[in-house]
Amino acid sequence: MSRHPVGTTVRTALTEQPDLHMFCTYQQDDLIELFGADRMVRLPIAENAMVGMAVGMALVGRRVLVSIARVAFLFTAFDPLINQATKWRYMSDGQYQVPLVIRGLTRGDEHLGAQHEHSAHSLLSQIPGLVVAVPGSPNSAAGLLATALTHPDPVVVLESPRLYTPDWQQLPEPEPTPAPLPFGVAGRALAGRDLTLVGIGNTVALCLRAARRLADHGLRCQVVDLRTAAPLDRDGTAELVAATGPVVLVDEEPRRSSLMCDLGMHLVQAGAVEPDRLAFVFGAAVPAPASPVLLAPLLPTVDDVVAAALGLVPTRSGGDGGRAGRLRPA
Amino acid sequence: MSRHPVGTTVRTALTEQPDLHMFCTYQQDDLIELFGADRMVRLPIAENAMVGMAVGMALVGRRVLVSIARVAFLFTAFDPLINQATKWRYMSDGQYQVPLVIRGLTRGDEHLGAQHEHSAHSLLSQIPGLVVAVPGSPNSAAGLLATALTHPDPVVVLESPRLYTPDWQQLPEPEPTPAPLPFGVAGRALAGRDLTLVGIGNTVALCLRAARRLADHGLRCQVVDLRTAAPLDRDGTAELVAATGPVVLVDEEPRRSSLMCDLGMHLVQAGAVEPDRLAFVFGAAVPAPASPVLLAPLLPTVDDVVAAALGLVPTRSGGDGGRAGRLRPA
Amino acid sequence: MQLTAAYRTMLRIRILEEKIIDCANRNLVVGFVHPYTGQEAIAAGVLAARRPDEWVVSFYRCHGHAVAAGLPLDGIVREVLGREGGVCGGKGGSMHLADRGRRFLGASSIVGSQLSVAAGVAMAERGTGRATVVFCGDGALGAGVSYETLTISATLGLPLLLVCEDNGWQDQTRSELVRHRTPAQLVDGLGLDHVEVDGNDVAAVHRAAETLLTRCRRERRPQVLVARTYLRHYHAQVGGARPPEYRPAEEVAYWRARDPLDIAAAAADVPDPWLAEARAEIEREVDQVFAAALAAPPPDVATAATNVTAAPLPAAVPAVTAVAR
Amino acid sequence: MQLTAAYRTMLRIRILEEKIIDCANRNLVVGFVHPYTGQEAIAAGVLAARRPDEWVVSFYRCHGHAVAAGLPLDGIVREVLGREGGVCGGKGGSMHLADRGRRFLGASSIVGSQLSVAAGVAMAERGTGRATVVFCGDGALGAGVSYETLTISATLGLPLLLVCEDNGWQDQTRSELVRHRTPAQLVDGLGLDHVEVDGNDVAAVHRAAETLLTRCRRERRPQVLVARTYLRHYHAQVGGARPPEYRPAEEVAYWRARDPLDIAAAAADVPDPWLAEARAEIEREVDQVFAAALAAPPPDVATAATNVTAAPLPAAVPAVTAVAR
Ligand SMILES: Cc1ncc(C[n+]2csc(CCOP(=O)(O)OP(=O)(O)O)c2C)c(N)n1
Ligand SMILES: Cc1ncc(C[n+]2csc(CCOP(=O)(O)OP(=O)(O)O)c2C)c(N)n1
Ligand SMILES: [Mg+2]
Ligand SMILES: [Mg+2]
Repeated sequence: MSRHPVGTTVRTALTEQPDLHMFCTYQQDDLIELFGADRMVRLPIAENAMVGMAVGMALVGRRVLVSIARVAFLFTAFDPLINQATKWRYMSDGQYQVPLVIRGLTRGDEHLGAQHEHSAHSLLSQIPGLVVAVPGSPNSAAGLLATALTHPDPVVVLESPRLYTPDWQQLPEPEPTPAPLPFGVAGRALAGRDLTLVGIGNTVALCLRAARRLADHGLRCQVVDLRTAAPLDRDGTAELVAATGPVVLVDEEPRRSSLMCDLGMHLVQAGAVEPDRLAFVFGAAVPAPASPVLLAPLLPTVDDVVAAALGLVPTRSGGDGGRAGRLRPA
Repeated sequence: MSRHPVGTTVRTALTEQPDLHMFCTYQQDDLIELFGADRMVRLPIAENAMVGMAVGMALVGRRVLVSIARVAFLFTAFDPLINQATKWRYMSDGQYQVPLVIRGLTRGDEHLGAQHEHSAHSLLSQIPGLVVAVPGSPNSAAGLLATALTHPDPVVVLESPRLYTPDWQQLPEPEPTPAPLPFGVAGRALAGRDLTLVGIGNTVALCLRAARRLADHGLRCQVVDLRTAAPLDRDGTAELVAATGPVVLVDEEPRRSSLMCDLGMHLVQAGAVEPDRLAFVFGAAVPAPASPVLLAPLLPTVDDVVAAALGLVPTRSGGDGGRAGRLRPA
Repeated sequence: MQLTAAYRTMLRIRILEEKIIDCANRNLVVGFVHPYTGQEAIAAGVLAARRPDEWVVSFYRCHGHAVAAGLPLDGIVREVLGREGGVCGGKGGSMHLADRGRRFLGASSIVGSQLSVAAGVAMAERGTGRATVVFCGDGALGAGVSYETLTISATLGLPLLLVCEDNGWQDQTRSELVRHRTPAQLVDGLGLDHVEVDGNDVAAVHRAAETLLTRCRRERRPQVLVARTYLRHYHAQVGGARPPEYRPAEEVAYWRARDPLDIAAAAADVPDPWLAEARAEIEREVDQVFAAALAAPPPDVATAATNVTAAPLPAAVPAVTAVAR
Repeated sequence: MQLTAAYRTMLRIRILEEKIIDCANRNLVVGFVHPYTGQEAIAAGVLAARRPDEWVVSFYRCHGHAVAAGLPLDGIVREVLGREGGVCGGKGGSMHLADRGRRFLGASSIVGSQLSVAAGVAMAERGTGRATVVFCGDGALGAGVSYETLTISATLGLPLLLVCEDNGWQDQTRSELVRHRTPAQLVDGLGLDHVEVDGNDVAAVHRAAETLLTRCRRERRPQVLVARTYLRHYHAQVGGARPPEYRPAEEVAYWRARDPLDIAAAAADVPDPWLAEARAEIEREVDQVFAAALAAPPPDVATAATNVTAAPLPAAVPAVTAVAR
């Protein structure tokens, strides 16, 4: 099995950037051996201080990659994220920059329950000054992380556990290489001209699977990977969508204050799509249950996306005008 | 000067509910005298444990009102809010309830800078199970808090400092009384049939002022106060809006993943308004500067709302199709 | 406490956990498993000293606490395996067992968070003569919330017993590498009443817990029990493959030789046949529980979106009912 | 340290703060003011021992630290009054003074947060022979992040000097009511090197700071200086009205009689005319600074949305440029 592209990205960055430090509650012995304990810093379970310290290092010219393990644990460090990392540049009127990257796992097939499973991209996208990268594939994770590791401002990288299962190589891979990916530029994961499916993180693969199913209905779908929740590529997506017409926006997060509503509103007001040719598929506003059987109906499925898409295309006697999407609750 | 209605609500609740406790870093001596130190609990500057303890008390049958002072400090207690308060009912499959209310100041004319000034209603609205109340007036603050204090689930009440200035009685007061207000039901702060302005928190008063200005243009505006960011009254607002046509959605928070986009999308897809008859006025995605002069251009003004409204009404040779709103950046 | 009863509690935990590990190996467990094997004397000793009307608060490594707190094995196993009839209806899973009726408040999987929740419970219980028991690992003492909770508990005089299960590791990191004080030094430095005890000796644990709980109930002061112990297996198992051993072989061997079950059996001084019979009996019980659980269906899918809130609010239709399929 | 120089630093702080309070009374200050009056000996004593290449980290009560760290009064005053030319361009305000060039990192207004930020700085400075100085109030020791930072600093051996300004109050709450240990007992209990000192005696503060800073620079260990002191005025002023006194009259009187300026003047043993001249000179300087600041325009409105990020990213147009007006 070949090395995971993210592992390569991390090692390359550590090799090339002597000022790069890694903070984590766990450090691999071989990396400590290679890069020293001063750079590979092992810390207690104290995420608040961990992120605060990373901010301090960044303020005086270092760069820190914090492996927070899970986004779930980032909530204990929300003050340094919201009130320190993303504020010092502005508060000091540009005297400082805070080149800080926080990586954490979101959710996907782990069944750990409500406290451990969070995705949080819409929530984090509201923080001014923060880049929120949400890779949808292994190469995209490597590419977004590579960019993060040279970015002059704080970045959170929200990684699905699906990108790190033993058979990560089986995942759909829309990015040809693990090369750095720009922030705020949506990618076309699949070309197609009949309709567009837009996904982020886990729903990129979901959209690709739905596109395959829709091909059986004679529909060639374009699939768009938003890649970053902030900046959100509203204009780029509008351009891509304008070429196809109907669009389905798919997110595992619930509808309430979703970035997909923000995007959808833009697509409509920019004239990229008519409101009755746009549908949403959202997850339910319910915490993650441990049981996979209980979880299944709370997350968008290929069936949901296919149904929403078929509801929009004129081939099916006018579709249902986006009702499938609007049925999804808040 | 008469007593602030919120003070009355708090005292009434403390008197009527012997199981109600108040947690804060500061307690008034007279309230300790009246209700005892067991109920009026003075705590160190340790918001994480403060909110966690409130969850524990609530789990075993008490109710706690946490005065967190400022929403800015709630970020140090995000774990107990996101992973405890709003999770235990579900994780235990309904064995527990968590009747917990957190009050905190948002922002408004205090000029305290980026770390102290937050509003956070869209951000908090994404947490399943959490009620996010955003009063727009003193009576509304009292009414929403009264409901919160009998609500069986966690509630955050986001209060503008404007509701508590010495001349709070000068504020526009759309609610006739401080009686309990339902959650998830938008209120009509002003009746009018030409167009609708929708606000939340600070922007309710802003919309009322804009309505007065628009009256000079011969336009009778309806003003809608969303009252709670979660639950968001999409259908109620759609009904109100449908009666007028053009609508301007006004929020101090930036556009990115805003509840106003969620609402706007619903209004359009529910057929309550045409997309080119809907405009947004948002705050800029910039941390709060201390200087009032720097702050002014970052927040929506009456002028912005008036301009957006005039851009929508047919009287002005077709308006600009919502462009004023869409000009606002992410 | 009867040593034989304590032994049986420990044996039930051990056999239950080994069976759960066995199921994990066969991918029959929902989520991760954090086995309690090796630490059984702590749950058994402490909770034998707790009165049934006193609340117990746990963390992700909660199976042993749940058993010792008197939860039925059936409800535990069904929760862990994701079958109908689990104590949390399948929503909590292995890390979040809860049983309100038995005053087993529940378990939090965010390290340290259970301390503040438990302190809130103790606050509500203050003046009733009842103590509240909360468990944590040694790594949890690194978290700020643990410090906040302990200092607040001391200031307010909360009847809280913190039981710190010091197994020397926090996940795959040796605790010594990330702390400058042992748990006992730390709570001592904070000026808290505390006792350090051999966590593999159930009689010693129980004696200490009795003393501390009595103080909790009588005096307005939190108490800390630091119990030195070791995990027989590993921090956690993820998926169907047992994780490789990451701890030094001599350390593992040292502790294997000090198994809490052996120590309890020796202290109870019961004849071998008694031990064999106890084991056989519990194995039968556990086997039956697993057989029934594995034959049971998963939780009812219609409950997926229930109990998010008390009742749906006007604008918030319960989500799952509207899923378009 | 020359006592006369220290006295002048303290006097500059005092006169500056009183003038700021005066402006606050006239509603000329942006936001709240947290005056440093009464605590001047701490900033002056500690920062006279700090080398100019060593970072200083502060909190909302930061004016005194800024002056003692060598920031020009002009930049401070303009920032506090919201005029062009403030050290943070008007964006930081009274609670968030920062001056990178003078290694005055900045100030955080979230209680306790500055400790972890400072520990990160100390981490970057480890091995350079330079120490990092961070200030906090006594209330800050209640926050979990302070504990996390101190224990991590001890474990990693960070060259961090924490100066805890123990004024006995946290906002309007007497600290004793919400803590079970004094700051000195607490850091002692955590096993940290520390010295407790009369915070109103600048010579004593300076001696202690020298000792601790020397240890910071040489040994791989954090150090804590606990300085007992008292605010001459009040916690904070909000708007144009001075807040009423909330502390017992005898307590206020006791401390008024121990004013750090009087103590320093007596120790320096300078003649009255020298004192009068120093005061007159500094008053002239401060008056000029205020006159210029009050005559200056506010910050350029075109800068409102600059420096949120390094450069706007493709999809994020700087906000303010697009405001429709
Ligand atoms: C706040 C937080 N950070 C990190 C984790 C991940 N994590 C789970 S268990 C664990 C180690 C805890 O060690 P300890 O407290 O000693 O308990 P033990 O597992 O040894 O019983 C870590 C780091 C978590 N659950 N919560
Ligand atoms: C996390 C947090 N909680 C609450 C506050 C509000 N607050 C500002 S100052 C203060 C008191 C701090 O007291 P102390 O640390 O003793 O410093 P002092 O003001 O006495 O110098 C409080 C509670 C805050 N700024 N940050
Ligand atoms: Mg451990
Ligand atoms: Mg103080």
